[in-house]
Amino acid sequence: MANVTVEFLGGLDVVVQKQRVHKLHLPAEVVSVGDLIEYIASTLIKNPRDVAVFLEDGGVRPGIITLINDTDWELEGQTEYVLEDNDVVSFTSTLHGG
Amino acid sequence: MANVTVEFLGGLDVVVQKQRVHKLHLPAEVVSVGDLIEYIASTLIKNPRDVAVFLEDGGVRPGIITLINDTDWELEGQTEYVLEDNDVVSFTSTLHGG
Amino acid sequence: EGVGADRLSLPEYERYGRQMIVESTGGVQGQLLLKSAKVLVVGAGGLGSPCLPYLAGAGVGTIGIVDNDTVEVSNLHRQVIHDSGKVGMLKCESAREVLGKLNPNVKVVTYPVRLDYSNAFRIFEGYDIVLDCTDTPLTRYLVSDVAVNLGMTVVSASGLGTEGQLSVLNFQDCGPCYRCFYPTPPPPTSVASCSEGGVIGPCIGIVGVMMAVETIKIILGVYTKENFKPFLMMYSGFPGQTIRTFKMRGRQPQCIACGTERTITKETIESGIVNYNVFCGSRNYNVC
Amino acid sequence: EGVGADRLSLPEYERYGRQMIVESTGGVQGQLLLKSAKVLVVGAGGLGSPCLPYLAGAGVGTIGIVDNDTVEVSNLHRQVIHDSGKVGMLKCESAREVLGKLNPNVKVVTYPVRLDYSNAFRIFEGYDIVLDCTDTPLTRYLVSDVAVNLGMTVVSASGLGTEGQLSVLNFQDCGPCYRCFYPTPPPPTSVASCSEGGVIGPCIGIVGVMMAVETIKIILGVYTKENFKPFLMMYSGFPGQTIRTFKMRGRQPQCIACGTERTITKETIESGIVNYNVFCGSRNYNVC
Ligand SMILES: [Zn+2]
Ligand SMILES: [Zn+2]
Repeated sequence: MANVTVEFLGGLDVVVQKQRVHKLHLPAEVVSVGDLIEYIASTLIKNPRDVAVFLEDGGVRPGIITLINDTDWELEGQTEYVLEDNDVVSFTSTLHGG
Repeated sequence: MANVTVEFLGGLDVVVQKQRVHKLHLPAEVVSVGDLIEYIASTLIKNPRDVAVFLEDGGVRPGIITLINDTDWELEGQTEYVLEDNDVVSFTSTLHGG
Repeated sequence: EGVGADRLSLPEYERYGRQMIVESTGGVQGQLLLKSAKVLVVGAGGLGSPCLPYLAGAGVGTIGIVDNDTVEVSNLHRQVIHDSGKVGMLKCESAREVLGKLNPNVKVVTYPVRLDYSNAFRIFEGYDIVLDCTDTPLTRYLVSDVAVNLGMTVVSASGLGTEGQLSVLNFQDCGPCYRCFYPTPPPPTSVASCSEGGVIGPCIGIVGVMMAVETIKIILGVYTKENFKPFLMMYSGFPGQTIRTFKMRGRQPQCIACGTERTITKETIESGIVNYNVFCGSRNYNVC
Repeated sequence: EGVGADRLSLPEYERYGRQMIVESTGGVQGQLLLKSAKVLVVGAGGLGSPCLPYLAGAGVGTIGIVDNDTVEVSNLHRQVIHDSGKVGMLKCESAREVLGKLNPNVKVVTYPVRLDYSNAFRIFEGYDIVLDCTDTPLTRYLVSDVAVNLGMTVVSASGLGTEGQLSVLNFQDCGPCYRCFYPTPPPPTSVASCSEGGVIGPCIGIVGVMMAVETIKIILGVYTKENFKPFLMMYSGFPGQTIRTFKMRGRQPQCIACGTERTITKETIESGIVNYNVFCGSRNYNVC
């Protein structure tokens, strides 16, 4: 039911048709950020091979930072965080180039 | 009654004790941005000589850009704009250094 | 390394390869746009210093530099294209030397003159884009007015202390100009109280490099008449580093430079009827 | 120009005057802090190139540069401290030459070696701050681990394409370290799909100059144990230029590098027990 914005930064947009920002109207069963991650893997990522770029062992792949309203999800309850209307969830790959 | 944030950028904070951001709880008679400008001149600016840095002929001095919620006030009705709770009004001097 | 303007040599592919593979540059076509671009940079100081090497490095084909100042030791904390051995040398020549070594494919033209109403048209003509890296309101109005008359896009920036501002003006001859934003010049007396503000080198440096990013975007066609929205970016370095983007007014119909009934024309500028000296108070304008 | 570290000579006043009058620098006291600061920069590439001249220009007293790479033509669109005449030269020596000319007051020390577990402590010791301008996860973990063991603050940044990231790590030996943010190294195989991403010169350039701003703030004491909040800044150059600042986790008690039961120590690093080669897959990591 929540309307949330999901962003894929740091080159991670390759897994979602190069579209960095997605405005989603979530179905009722997507309640937490954990649910959202499953929803992204099953719905937003079209190419099954790309799922491994985003997920590892069911969780967000190491090297990807997850942010809820510009705050590290570690400070917000990680997967347990309950989504609210207008939340912005961002995933960013760590860049290594220098 | 409105709670607004007022910012003085681009060196303009010199007129308000070097404090860039002021969170104001406005009295009821301050309704429009025009009222706010008078309020700033009469209340926030402590040194009367500094008023001339901020105002000229009763209006905001040329060279100062006024923004309402990060948008040029020319697009928002200038002095006529009616303030709402949580509005951010920013004044920025034009910089010339290069 | 060079070949004609319509193709790239093997050494050019090698030199620009790492930027050509970035999707937003448009690959070979984008590189050819850069190669045929003519960019005029007015001022080789705190903004021009960090901007110029990135324009040359990216392969902008022709770069003009206008500056009649000479290098001083007190410039070097921020004007890092120059060096202590070049104190007393013209800044435009100092910069030309650096760019020539960085990328010999780039044609660098220098103008060791003070830009004024009588020489601006002659200098600007033939360039596509002008970068305003100057430090007085006088030149800012002049650069904008001449660019409007020649239909050139302006990347205009400034910096002081720990802050900077950047705008793209007269974009494709339909965006707002400097006078649309600032129809009335600031009174010289109003800025006295914060004179001698000084500047942190890398703070103005970031704004200079941001100018290079905007210029490259303009050349590559990232901005179009359809998607361009007038803006003013504001960088702050302290206490946290931020860029804020303000949405700005469009071209103003009543603007005397770009509006429907213009009075600022090549003729009125060159004949001295437009009085730029009104901005030339005795005050130091590098302030607020 | 130089005098002792506890005062400024007249030529130094002249050179730094325009930055000393900026209130946030703290005037003479701030300039003396810069003069006595010892900053180590690991990597003289896309980030180090624009950062180094501003550190030298500002008067950072001692600058170390670690890089065993040599200049290539394909670097020059973004590594603008070098030039075409220096192709084949060690990047650290090329940079030293430029800094020496820019500001002869600065002591520049070069380390033409590849940073690894066996030499890192020897190189880092004696410096106050280390700037991570490297381009592989291996070195990022190593720089952070060694800095934590020596109690040094790290300014860590990276860039690719049109984006960049910047963070201050192990701030005053109480902020989070690289392993607090990234406890598990990324699997080499996961980043294959966007290999060979390329980079826009001024985009990574801005991030490099931002590193100089952060370093100067750390030296000047703008950040304190009381006001410092862990952050990750993210710069994007296209389509609009933005800096976003993400609020990040603090130091993690369970972190194996900086936590309460550390296993990453000088001994385990130098003996090779900490296996940094796990990050050394065959994949190109300069990617996403
Ligand atoms: Zn206009
Ligand atoms: Zn840690």
